[in-house]
Amino acid sequence: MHDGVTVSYDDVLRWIQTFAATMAEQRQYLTRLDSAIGDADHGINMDRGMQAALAKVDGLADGDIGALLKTVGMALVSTVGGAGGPLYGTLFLQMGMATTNKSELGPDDWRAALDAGLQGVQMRGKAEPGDKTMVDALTPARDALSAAVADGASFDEALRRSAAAAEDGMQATIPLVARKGRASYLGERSAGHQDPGATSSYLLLRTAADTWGGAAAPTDKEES
Amino acid sequence: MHDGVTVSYDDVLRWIQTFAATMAEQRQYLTRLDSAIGDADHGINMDRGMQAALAKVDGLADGDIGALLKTVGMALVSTVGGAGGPLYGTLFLQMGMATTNKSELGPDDWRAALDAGLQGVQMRGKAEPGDKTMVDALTPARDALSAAVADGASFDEALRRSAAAAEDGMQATIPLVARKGRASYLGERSAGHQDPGATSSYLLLRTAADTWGGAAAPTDKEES
Amino acid sequence: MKKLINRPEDVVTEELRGIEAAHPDLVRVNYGPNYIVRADAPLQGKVALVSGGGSGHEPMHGGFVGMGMLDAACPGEVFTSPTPDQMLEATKAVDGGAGVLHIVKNYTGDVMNFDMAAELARGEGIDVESVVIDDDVAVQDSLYTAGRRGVGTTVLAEKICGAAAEERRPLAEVAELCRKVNANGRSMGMALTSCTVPAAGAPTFELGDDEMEIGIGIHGEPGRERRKLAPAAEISRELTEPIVSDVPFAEGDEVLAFVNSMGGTPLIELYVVYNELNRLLSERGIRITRNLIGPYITSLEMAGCSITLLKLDDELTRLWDAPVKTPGLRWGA
Amino acid sequence: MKKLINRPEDVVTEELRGIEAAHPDLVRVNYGPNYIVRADAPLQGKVALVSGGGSGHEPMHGGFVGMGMLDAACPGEVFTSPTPDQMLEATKAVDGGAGVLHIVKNYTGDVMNFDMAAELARGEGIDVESVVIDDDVAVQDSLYTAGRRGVGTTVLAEKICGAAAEERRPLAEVAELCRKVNANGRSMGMALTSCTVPAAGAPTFELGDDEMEIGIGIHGEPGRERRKLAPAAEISRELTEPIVSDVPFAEGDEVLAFVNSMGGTPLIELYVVYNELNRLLSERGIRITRNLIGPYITSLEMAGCSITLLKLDDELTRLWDAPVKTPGLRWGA
Ligand SMILES: Nc1ncnc2c1ncn2[C@@H]1O[C@H](COP(=O)(O)OP(=O)(O)O)[C@@H](O)[C@H]1O
Ligand SMILES: Nc1ncnc2c1ncn2[C@@H]1O[C@H](COP(=O)(O)OP(=O)(O)O)[C@@H](O)[C@H]1O
Ligand SMILES: [Mg+2]
Ligand SMILES: [Mg+2]
Ligand SMILES: [Mg+2]
Ligand SMILES: [Mg+2]
Repeated sequence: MHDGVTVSYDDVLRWIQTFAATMAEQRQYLTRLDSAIGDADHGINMDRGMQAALAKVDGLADGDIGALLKTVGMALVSTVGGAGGPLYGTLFLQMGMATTNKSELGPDDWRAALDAGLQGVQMRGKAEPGDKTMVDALTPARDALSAAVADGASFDEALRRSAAAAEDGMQATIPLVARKGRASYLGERSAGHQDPGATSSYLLLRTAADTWGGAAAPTDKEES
Repeated sequence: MHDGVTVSYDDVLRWIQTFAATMAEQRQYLTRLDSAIGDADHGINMDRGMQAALAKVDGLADGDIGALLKTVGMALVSTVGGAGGPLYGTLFLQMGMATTNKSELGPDDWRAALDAGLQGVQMRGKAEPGDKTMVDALTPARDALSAAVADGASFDEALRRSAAAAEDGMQATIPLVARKGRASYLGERSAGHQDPGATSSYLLLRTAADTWGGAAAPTDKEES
Repeated sequence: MKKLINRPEDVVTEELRGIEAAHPDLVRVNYGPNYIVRADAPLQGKVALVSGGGSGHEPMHGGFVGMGMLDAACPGEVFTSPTPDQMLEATKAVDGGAGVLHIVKNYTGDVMNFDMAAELARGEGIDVESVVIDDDVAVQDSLYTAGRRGVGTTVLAEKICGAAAEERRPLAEVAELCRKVNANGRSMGMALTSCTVPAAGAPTFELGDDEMEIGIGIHGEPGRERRKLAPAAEISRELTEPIVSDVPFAEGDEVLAFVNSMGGTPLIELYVVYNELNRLLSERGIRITRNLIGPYITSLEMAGCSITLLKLDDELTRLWDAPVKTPGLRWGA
Repeated sequence: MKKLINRPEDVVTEELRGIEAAHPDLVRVNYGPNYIVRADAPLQGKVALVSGGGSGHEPMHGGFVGMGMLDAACPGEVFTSPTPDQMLEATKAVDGGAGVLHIVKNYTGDVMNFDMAAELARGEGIDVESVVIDDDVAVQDSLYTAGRRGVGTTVLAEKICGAAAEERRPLAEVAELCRKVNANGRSMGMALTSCTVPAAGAPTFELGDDEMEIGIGIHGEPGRERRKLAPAAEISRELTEPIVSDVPFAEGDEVLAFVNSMGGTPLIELYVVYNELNRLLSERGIRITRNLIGPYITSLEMAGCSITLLKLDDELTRLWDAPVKTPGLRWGA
């Protein structure tokens, strides 16, 4: 980050914890979205997975953000199942690979991590933007983040822009006819409903902006 | 009958036809009663049986009331099933035995027929008055008929008194705890509901009073 | 009413046509009067087993016709016991000279119709014995009432007596064995929902979202008691206790445990109940050595389950294990 | 939510404990990761078959573990495909040196998790082949979508390939056979009611009293189209026509007809549908020579049915008839 502000291991841990809390809170909401065009389990799955992830990361204390994210990814892969498990598992595993041995992340590190995660998701799931999946939230988020970094925006600003882009992407899934995942079986009937996975992905980025925005902002002010 | 009024083969046939029509009309009502304390089929069963009986008696034309009633009984036995089949089948079969070779019935013939029918029902089903079954409608009806005949009442009057007694008997089943038939499985929960079989038996006697009262009364008046 | 049927009055006939089309190797179907017989009936010198009852309990009884189980089944209308002429014709069709056993569930209608049929069959010179199954502990037994209903033990009796008949044991012995199964089998059932008789068109009873019926039979009728919905552990205990505290079960016993779906309850839940049952019986020192888990004696689409326990000895175990080949129950063949 | 369960989050574990208690002669159950294996696994020199998927489809897949069918099944949470570590451990537990076939239903989750497991297993030196079943004609096949779902044909593939593996045929052949079954099997399903995922607590969708869903899968999801309720004859036609007009069925063909309950539909209705199906196929000169009728691939307590047709030849017929001994499917043993 141009101004040198970064997020620490503890910040990343707080993000994971906050995301877990968000998944617990939004469990019914996400499951309801999945009822309309899927099989009524997305919130249940994400909640179960993030609870398992919490239990796993509790043991870690070595300050390696990469190891932390990989642990979350492994926990998701081995407890979520469904489409969410491999996809979110891969997202975190790839983010972890991109941040191996790092104890703090600047905006560019975070952009690289998100980019690696998204590429992993697309490699696993073969979804393109417009297929009405989590890719529709992650792609604009990654793009907005890149643009913000290129613009020299503050980390806080970059995080807010990427969360806003994810939100737009999530909302843009509503009119789409699904081409990937379970919703694709509904054909035309899938239109008019917001994709549950895009929604949880938006929440992931919103949580990052809220958690780190709060954390980074004061530091930012102190140093400026 | 003291005044010599009788019912003819055609009157008995009309009674059977009217009873069949009544069972068709009251099919839902009887089935609803059977839903509360039984298995929701009494109206369906009686309707099916009486339709079959109608088809069988159409062929008969020999003026033998006994044969007519036995034909109805056989039709019920072989199409109704359940408790209703053997019980109503036996009722008609025994009434038919008691009226073999008769081409008209006076009040005493009718009393004897009903008595034989009731005895048959009790032999088959082993129910006593108070067990919450059709016996609770048939017994007072038979008794009122006997009393009316002994009193020298007109056939019409005797029929009306027996139907009224059946109605009272039917209503008296409401508070009873069933000891026979399917309703007995409910124990105390069977109290508070009117017995479906007692209801169809009341309708049988009400139909006789209505059909023959109308038929016998004019003759009665003409002759008096 | 949401059912995969055409006209309600045709359900039984069309079901029979389906059975006939599906299992010509195992059974033949007769219409008017309706009955199902083994494809190879009559078997000379073998005691023939005939059962029957209202339809709506599938696979019982028609699905249990075949080698090692029933020789004939008489399906009545839905929840309405069949008529004597069906039973008489079925009896005549399967009699192989060694006599016929009527296995009758204790319902007023079934008992009376089978009585009439047995009288008629004896009149035609066929040796008929009748055994009435009355295993439902939800119903208090008494001389002054219709007595206990016949439920789950019926399935077990048909299997075990079918195996004995296959061994060419004489009528009196097969009938005695049937009485023994009845004496050692006890059942109790519960419902989470009612069911709809096709011709009636509406559910037989209404249950609140948090209610259940305990002590039901198999005809969609309400049970002994309406209760607040409870977890499987509690329901299993409420079904098991009246069974094991009844006559024949004691510590050290080996039993056949039969966890039955009333029709609408899926297998996943039956296994949850079986797990509870297994635990409850272990605590009492009763050992399950055989089991049957699935929808075998049902009440149309009713959700709920029943538990049947049959005390086993070597003879019953051996006969249970013997081969059976029917549309609804099959092993060893 | 009316179910015979305890806590929603314990349903799968308690079901597994029930299966373990009920069938120790046939299967062993492993917990954490959860999988079910044949009691006699691993069988040296035999290709092992592993399948799996979300729970809620019972008896599939756990009920199909045993002689002549699957070597292992991995149950996920309800309607949620299992995880790679379950599949990996199950694969290792049953590998007898002749390789392992993964039979995967075509759902994004199942495919991705099995892919990860296969990669890991190959990394440990196990020869793994995967065959994806995609037989649901309700879903349009396309390169740009997730493709057709895997439904009823899965059961038939597991039985037929299980028999082939029992004959000690090599992995490549068993996998090829599995592809052949998939190429010749087509399915379509419908729902009269929704179902309730235990952890969700409310029905996945709402249907009016006179509505049905046509073209459903097996996860309680809505179908391709909502329609007005229709008689069984019409429903059967609507399911059968898209199947027979698809690739492999023609006049003169012999088929296996599988009429499946979605869980809450009782057998009496399945036979009514079978009767219709038999009529429809006769009209087209297609002959049913084998059949399977019952709840074998279900969606919890959903009411409804699916029809699967598999074009048979001598090889498939012979393998279908071969002995099988599992909790959910058994004959000849
Ligand atoms: N091929 C895919 N690529 C990316 N995301 C996908 C893909 N398939 C499904 N998803 C996402 O997964 C979400 C559903 O996840 P979940 O409900 O946990 O799994 P399942 O569909 O197996 O029940 C969808 O809303 C969608 O965003
Ligand atoms: N043992 C009996 N004696 C006389 N009537 C009986 C007996 N058992 C039952 N019933 C009568 O039969 C009626 C029920 O008939 P129905 O519904 O046709 O037969 P089922 O009970 O077999 O369904 C009861 O309401 C009762 O009046
Ligand atoms: Mg889902
Ligand atoms: Mg009744
Ligand atoms: Mg009845
Ligand atoms: Mg899922």
